[in-house]
Amino acid sequence: MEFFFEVLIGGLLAGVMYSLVAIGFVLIYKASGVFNFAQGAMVLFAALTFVSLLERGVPFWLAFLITLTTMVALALLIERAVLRPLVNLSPITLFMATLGLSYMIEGFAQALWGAQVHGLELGISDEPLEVGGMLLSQFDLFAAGTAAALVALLALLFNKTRIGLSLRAVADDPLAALAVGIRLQRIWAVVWAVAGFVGLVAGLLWGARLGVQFSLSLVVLKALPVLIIGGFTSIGGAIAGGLIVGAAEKLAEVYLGPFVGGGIENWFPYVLAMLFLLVRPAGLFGERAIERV
Amino acid sequence: MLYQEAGQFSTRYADDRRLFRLRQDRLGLALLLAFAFGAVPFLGNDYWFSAILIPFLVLSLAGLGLNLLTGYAGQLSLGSAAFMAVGAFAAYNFELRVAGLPLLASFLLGGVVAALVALLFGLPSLRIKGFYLIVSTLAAQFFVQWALTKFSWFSNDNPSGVITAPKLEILGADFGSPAGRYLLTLGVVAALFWLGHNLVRSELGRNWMAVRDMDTAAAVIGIPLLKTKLLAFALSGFFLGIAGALWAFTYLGTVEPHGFDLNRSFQVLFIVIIGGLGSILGNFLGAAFIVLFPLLLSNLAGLLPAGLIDAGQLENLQKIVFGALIIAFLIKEPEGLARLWRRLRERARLWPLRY
Amino acid sequence: MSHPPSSPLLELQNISLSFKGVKAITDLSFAVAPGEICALIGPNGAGKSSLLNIINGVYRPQSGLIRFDRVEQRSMRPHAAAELGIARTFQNIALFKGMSVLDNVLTGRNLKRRSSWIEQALRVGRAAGEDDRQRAAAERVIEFLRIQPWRDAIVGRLPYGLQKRVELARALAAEPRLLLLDEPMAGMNAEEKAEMSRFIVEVNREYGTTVVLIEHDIGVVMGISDHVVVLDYGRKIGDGPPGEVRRDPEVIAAYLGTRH
Amino acid sequence: MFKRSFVSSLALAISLGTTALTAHAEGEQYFPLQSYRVGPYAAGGTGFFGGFIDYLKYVNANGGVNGVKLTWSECETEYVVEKGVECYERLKGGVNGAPAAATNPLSVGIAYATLDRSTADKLPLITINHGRTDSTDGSVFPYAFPLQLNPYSEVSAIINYIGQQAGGLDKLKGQKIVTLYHGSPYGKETNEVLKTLADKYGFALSLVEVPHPGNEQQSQWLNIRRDKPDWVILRGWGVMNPVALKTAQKVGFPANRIIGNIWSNSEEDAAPAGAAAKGFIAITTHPSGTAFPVLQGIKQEVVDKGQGDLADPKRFGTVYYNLGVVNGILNVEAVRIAQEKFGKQPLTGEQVRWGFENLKLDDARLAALGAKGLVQPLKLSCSDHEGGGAVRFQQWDGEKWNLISDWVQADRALLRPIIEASSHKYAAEKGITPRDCAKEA
Repeated sequence: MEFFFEVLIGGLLAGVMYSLVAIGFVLIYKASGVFNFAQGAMVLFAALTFVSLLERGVPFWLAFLITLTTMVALALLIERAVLRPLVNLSPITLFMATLGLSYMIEGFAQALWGAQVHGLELGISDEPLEVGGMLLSQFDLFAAGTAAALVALLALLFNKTRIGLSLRAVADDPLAALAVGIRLQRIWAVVWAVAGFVGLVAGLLWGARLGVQFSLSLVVLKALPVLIIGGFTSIGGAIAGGLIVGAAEKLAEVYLGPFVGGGIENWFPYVLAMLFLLVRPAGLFGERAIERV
Repeated sequence: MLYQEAGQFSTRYADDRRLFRLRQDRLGLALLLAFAFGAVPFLGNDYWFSAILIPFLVLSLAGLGLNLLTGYAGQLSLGSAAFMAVGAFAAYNFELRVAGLPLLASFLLGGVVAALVALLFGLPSLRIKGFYLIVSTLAAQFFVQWALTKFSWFSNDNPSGVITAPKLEILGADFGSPAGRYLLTLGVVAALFWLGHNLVRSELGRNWMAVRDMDTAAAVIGIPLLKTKLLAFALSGFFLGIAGALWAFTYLGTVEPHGFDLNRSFQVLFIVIIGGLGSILGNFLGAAFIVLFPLLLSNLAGLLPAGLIDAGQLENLQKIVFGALIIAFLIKEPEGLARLWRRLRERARLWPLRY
Repeated sequence: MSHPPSSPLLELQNISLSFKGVKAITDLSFAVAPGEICALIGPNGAGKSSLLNIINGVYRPQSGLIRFDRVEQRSMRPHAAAELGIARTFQNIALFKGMSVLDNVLTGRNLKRRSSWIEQALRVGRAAGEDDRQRAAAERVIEFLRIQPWRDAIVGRLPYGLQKRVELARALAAEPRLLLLDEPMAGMNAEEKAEMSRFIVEVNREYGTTVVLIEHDIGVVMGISDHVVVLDYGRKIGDGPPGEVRRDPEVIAAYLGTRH
Repeated sequence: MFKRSFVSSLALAISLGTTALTAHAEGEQYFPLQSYRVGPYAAGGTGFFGGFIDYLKYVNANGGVNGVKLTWSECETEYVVEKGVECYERLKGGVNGAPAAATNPLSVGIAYATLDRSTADKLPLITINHGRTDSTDGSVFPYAFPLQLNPYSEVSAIINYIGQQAGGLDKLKGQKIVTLYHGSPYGKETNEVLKTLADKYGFALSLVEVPHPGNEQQSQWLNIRRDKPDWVILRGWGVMNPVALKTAQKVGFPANRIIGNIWSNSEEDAAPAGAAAKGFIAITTHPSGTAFPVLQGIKQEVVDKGQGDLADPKRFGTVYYNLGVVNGILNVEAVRIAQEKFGKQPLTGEQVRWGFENLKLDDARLAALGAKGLVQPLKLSCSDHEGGGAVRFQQWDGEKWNLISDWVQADRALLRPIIEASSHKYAAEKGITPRDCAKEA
């Protein structure tokens, strides 16, 4: 039983890491109505830029600032050069455009910083903590704390500020929002910038966890089922989805894996997401639209 | 007056049903086929067959497979490579385990098995719409790769999980040489494109497009959504499966499950986007682009003084250009190269007049 | 100009429909006789489109009965409705925008198809002869609605008025017994309206097709319909020949907005 | 317009491209390099091909091989099989009359896909430290050379080392060994041999798969912690390695009880794990370090003159770089040996193949090359295309690798029948009649 809880908690903490990436997707989906596949590439780019600066002797805080500025600039550029010309096209077209975008960013990141593997130390020790006979990872707890802080920050931003109210209006009905004088473009810009920031935070935590290298951009594949389960439009959903996916895949690997030979973590979240969809086609927290004809 | 259309009236509906309505187009196709079958085998060299023509043909076929599903029936799929893998491994196992099975029959059966697998992963499409469907196709992508790696039976217990092509022999004729592999590929691909062309112009093809353009209206006029969508998945899987078998047998000669990873799915998707969604010709154009563009770039760089740009940067550059092109096409020309081609042809039809 | 004596082709009994607790239609009943042109009128949001959606199965009502050709059901299914011979057009044109006019019309005939897709793909068996018959039937409709010049044009690029006509052609291609038209003349000028009215009346006379249409232009409604049903806030407030309905005080009130 | 200009420039570029790589004189020996410098495995590719190219430059700086200069050109594969095939087909004919000596793709997938082609084109296919295990049997695979160490020898040597640590192979009985492997054909390749060894020596083996790419291993390591094994053999690839080390730390499993295999042994595998990697043990056939005379030579005559291939000079002397150097030494030595038989001139692939098959590097020769301790003594033959089968063990101290053992030999006699069974099965499938090696000797 102790082992079961250890797996469960390990899974939940891993799930927080998925949520962290998923939040970036939710933000952009809310603002621009697109599943931004390039978010993974942005995470890679952020981590790579940050670690390359550190290795060139730039102090931590300055590297963070420079990277943040770069990410915001990149996000604004994407919003203006790619998404704005594609506005009003089908979600599938938008999605395919972000696939192209992800190729561009990956190519650019590697052209700029090279393809080496970097280690990234955030100064958080990862000696396991023993709590009630169970091992807990300090790093994962730190990551969970960061995610919580991030969510609180975003909640403040979106619930208490004018920008947040406008954003909610835009997400509900862009045309109506436009009609009441909300400046869509500014909202988009702000959200993309915030998404760039979230990408940086996710990039640092994931980079510290895996090492900074090309496969960071693959975290997007873990975030997708999280979003499907949690719904594309809800930050709370992204958190819940992450926890569900993290816990479920770990438990499945440990308790189901032996029957089929293990290694099922790659497809299990997708099958899980599919089952969820069959029951709730708009995700756990998503709203189902009424079809009007 | 190359494209003299005057005087070519369709007097029977059957005329309109032909592969091409205009005499010039038909003649052009006949010449092209005669050239491809009759002349190319003598003109090409190993490099052209093995590194350009065969992958070009196979990828065109894969593009067609995805285009049926995404371009015509409007169901986005990121699992193309999985269905290719199923086709390749199924064909291999039929060839291996059924003694005396003709090569073409194993291709066909490989396609059928891929169609069944695609059908299975298409089932959620009845309930899950639009963008959400990529979950199902990604599930196919990861599950198939896992299963093929996990159960070594699929690769005849080869410790490396690699399958190797059998002897390429049809009715006693050996197609093992590069030119032979080219001819075999060309034959299969040409036949399947004929089939694909018929399909999209048939009732089923119209139903696919109807479902793509507006599925509620399609249901209202009595198009059975269930059957239409599932047939799109199955037939797409069939074409992709045979493409996968060709990839393994006539192109590489050997393949491991990893060769059909998510990147391959993206590649096929890019072929369809660049070539043109909902276009038959577009698959050839897109595949030609995907095969030739990197070569063009690396050869152009070869012309520059050595050391100016290294191979790695070139690849990065290629990735950037590729991504930019995808976006540019989606913004400027969502109908892809096929549309550019049509414009060119329309000009040719007017030539030498301007209007 | 009175109700034909035979039993109704379509009958709705005590239909109620709500979305997330908001009532769209309340306890509504009416009947459509075979061969008549029946108009549904009422202010925006009165539930007219929802009613059409119930008749051909896009929406399923929470309660009530639908009787079509003497078969009684609690609700329809779109596909089943099409098979029973119910065809329709939509308020915001629901054509297949990426396809040609001819292909759009041909999709309307998909239920008349007997050969299998395999026969069609391989071009064997019944496929070829059937292709010709389908095409001939589609051409008849195209000719009837005078859209021959645009036969091969992509629908999405046609002007609005033409698209409305193509949509009607697609519905007619199915050779329906009941034709549901949702604002077929919306956004048209007087000339186009007159032409469209003529088409509707001709379809009705020549093929005996029963028509239920939604229209805002009272002049048109009074001119072509045999029977008018008036809705307001999801309730029926008038039902009868156009002359009678026009004089109904409650209808006048609803239209003039004096009720509140 | 776009279309037309595109097509014409394409035709132009392709016709030029095959001939216009770089101007080389005749009388040179050519190496086609299917390199990979971008993509997920770029770290390995840049190191390996950097070392390889620097060694070729070093040989040229010293007059080439008996006066025959070496030349090469690169073709980026991105570790993708079909790109590797395209590169193979493009480069196999040599350039400007300089014939190709051998291909060195450093990719199992590309090696498999070009195996038949290599045989048909009579061009040696060098798969140093990897490749098809059964291609060790040169009687069936005349053109394939899994030099130094094939996958079976690799695990055998690891088990022998574990035996040494336990105080003898008989002490393996009752030990628990977990193999954590990458969920790919590469990762699974040695599972059967491990089972054979477990049966023979009586240790308890459990095989745990990590799905590709391996950036989540929580559940696998929780299982391992529950099992409390004596050793974990890490058969990783790319990102899976640092994540394994980090996760091991997370569950409190000691790094010095983890032994990395030949693709888990580089700085790029250990360094990203930071402190978690301290104490991690890995095998190597090519120790890192710059003290070897040959590396000093390269430094003086290539790197210090600003002609080194590495973008990041700090990587000089790292594991992948040194593997490239070792690979260069073996290729060049094969050419040298073949020249003794066929004359001091550029050789065809078929002639170089003879050189590989008769490759013999003893301590004296290694010392002369300045590579003693960097390369193990090798002797290849018609029937043995591997030649070595020994590895050294190194330990990561948080900064760099330190050697902790001398050469540990694999039990090649034990493996030979398994290899032959497999190669004969392949020969039967393909209709190949094995050469009679007794006659060649």
